[in-house]
Amino acid sequence: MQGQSNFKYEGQKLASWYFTVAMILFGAQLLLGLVAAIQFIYPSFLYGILDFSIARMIHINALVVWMVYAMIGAVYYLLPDETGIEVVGIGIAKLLFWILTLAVTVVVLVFIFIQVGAADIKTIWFITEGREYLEAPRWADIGIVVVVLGFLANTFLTAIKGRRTGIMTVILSDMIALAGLYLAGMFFTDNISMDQYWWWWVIHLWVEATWEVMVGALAAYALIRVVGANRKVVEMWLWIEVAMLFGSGILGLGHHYFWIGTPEYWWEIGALFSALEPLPLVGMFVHVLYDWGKENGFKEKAGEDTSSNNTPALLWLVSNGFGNFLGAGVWGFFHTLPQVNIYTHGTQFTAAHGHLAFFGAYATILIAMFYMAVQGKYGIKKLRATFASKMAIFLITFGVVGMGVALTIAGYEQVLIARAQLGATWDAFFIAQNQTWMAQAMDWRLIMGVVTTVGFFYLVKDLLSISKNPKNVY
Amino acid sequence: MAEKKVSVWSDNRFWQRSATWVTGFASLLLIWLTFDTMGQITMGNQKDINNHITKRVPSATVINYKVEYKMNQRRGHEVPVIGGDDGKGDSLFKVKENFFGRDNYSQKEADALLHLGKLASQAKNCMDCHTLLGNGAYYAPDLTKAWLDPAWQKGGTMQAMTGKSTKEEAMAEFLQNPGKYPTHARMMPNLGITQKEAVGLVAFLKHMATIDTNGFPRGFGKIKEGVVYARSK
Amino acid sequence: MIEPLYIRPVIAINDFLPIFVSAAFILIFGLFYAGIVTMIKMKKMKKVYYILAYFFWGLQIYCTYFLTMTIHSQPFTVKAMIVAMIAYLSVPHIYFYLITKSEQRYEN
Amino acid sequence: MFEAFTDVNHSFFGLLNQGPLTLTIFLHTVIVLPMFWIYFQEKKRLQNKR
Repeated sequence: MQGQSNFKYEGQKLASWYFTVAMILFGAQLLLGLVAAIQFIYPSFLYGILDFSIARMIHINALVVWMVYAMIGAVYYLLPDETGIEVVGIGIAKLLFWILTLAVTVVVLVFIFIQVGAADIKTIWFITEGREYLEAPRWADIGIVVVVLGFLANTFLTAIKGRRTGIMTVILSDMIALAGLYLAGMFFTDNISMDQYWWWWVIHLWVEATWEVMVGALAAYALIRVVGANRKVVEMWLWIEVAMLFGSGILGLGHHYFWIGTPEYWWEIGALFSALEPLPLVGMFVHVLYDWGKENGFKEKAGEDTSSNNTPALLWLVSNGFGNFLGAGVWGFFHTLPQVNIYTHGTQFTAAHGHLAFFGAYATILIAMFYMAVQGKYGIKKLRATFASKMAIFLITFGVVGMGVALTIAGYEQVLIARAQLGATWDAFFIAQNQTWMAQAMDWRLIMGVVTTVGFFYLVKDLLSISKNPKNVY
Repeated sequence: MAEKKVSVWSDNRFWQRSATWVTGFASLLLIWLTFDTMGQITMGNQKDINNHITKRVPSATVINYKVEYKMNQRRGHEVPVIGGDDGKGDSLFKVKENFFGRDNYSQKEADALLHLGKLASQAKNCMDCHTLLGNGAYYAPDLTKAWLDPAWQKGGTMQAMTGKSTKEEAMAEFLQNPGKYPTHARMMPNLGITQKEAVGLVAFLKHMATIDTNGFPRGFGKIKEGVVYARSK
Repeated sequence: MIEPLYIRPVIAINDFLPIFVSAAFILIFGLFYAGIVTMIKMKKMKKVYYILAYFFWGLQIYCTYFLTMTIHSQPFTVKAMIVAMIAYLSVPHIYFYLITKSEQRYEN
Repeated sequence: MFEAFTDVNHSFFGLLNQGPLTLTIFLHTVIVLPMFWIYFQEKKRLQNKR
């Protein structure tokens, strides 16, 4: 994002740096995802050079890291806006950005060029921890914790000095939880059940609790900025959402404890609490829809222009309402009950849910934040969707939903053949992989992955050029 | 004094306090549950085996024993059976079985093997192709009960392919030279696994098969003859 | 012999598709129900459509019943699920009660 | 009344798991009930405000 900057605060400029790296990592995620998708169809593709395990590892790590970058960026973006003052210690904040980015680069290079190590604790420290999503070596873990502590200190000191808002209170307490939980994933144990138990503390309590609350807070901010909703009402809803998200999400953790060696009582806790998890998502959906309609009604009455001041951001916000409900809600719910989950656990169903939920719940709202940053950077009063904005949202959404559907079909076939009929053995796995339904689902997944990537390029083009098109800027 | 009409439901403070309460209390419950679960999934030791105490995660020394996966009437699902069963599906902890030619690994030796195997499983990124306890990637087979997989038993395709006469040797051989034994177009890459690491990994796999996973995967290995090989490429 | 408290009965092969579909539709019909109520409250739809909203809620109950039966839940669980669905009937109404209250308080 | 214990280990939560839904109904109740107390406390506060 080059050109004349109109940011009122240095914190917002820093936010745009975070957003830029987030977009680059988003691109890396798609690229490595394509490699892994090709390997499902042509297993010899890059075999021995960049094996599936490595491609897939970078695919999911890039995903997590770009979202964390975009979330930190989002916090830096709304922090001065909410508190009314510049970020305290902006110099340190910028330094931390460079340290973090350097660390991420080193980790990725090690992943690509060194890949695996000997069965030695040194590998865990310097090459990879080898635990899905948490592969970053331990030195990087510690580095991340230090950087995040600096980030927290910055935001806290700023929030204390400036204006206190409900949104800021939610974000700050959420960030502490988010950072603290990361510590649960930083030790080594020989006991794989124990390992998985704590691993889920990081993964689940991030993705299904603290990240969702973050989304709630960002959506609240966006509703105030983009739609013009009343702050008091929005903040009241935010608190209700926090209660519902944490109330269901924290003990909903139980749905990961059905089969990893943990006691049977988790069946009931996991099933019933996670069955409630979609409820706040319905609430968020209704809330966004209603506020949008209501504010439009006010404008209509006053005879004002009813179009939003940032159409692309609004479109992504609305797709967040749908996507969160569909990806996290529907796709999560239909395999969450233990009676069903014993067959679906560890199949492509999970992959389908993962793709749809990460996109619907998180990617959408973070992209909306990118558009808000573009608007802020160039001081644009009204930002209208261009052809590229529309293509981006259409192709990315269509592509991800397509991948989700393809993987769901693959998962269904796997459940029937590898699990229910043949009993989950080595042979059962490959028999299921060889079926036409599986093979074609994998073809469609790749095609839809390409569609998503094309959409991504439209998104990049749009973010870089939307401000320069006088037709779309008022 | 007449009751004043107030709306608590639209009060920000009420919802803020409720959210704080719900979050805090749910977290406390989770911490309590975690302590309870920790107690139940702590790894056992040889003393438990000697005293016939069933642990959810048994001692590393289970590598000295015969391991099966059987229906347990009381539990209502399949459970790992260590050292033979007592007729009701519970472990007897009696029947031994050689593991790389020995059945007398001491606690210390077995712990060291398991430690090496677990480290290797992370250093080689197993979870980014396979699933362990159902978690991981979906590119290669689930390894939760891999030790009990028919393909690795006597007469199984995988054991026959490696030309070894026991499943632990067959598994170790495969792990060291996966490229030599293609079972599918999707081959396991050569990860530089050494002889020692391979033994550790096999111990890790055998131990993992003895973890009580509440009946997951259901009906493991209940493949009807003939169906299995008919469609493999 | 002690009867097992929790049995995970084997699900019939032909039941898997209906299970996944009905589980998905519990939420989708639930969203339709909540969505239509929202549209009516926003005055984008006429009040007549409440009939349609409650019809979707009815379908949702049916899907829940169907799902709990096909996964062989215990009779008590089935009943509790139906009670939960009846509670869901009030959810959008509670929502809009809160919205009206908060608007009265903060916007007028 | 009390169901036979089927899990590997005895525990407090296993004990609450006395048949379908008992554990989860118990947990939901203890989470939600204190909200009534918060409600009445806040009501009092609002009434005394002016």
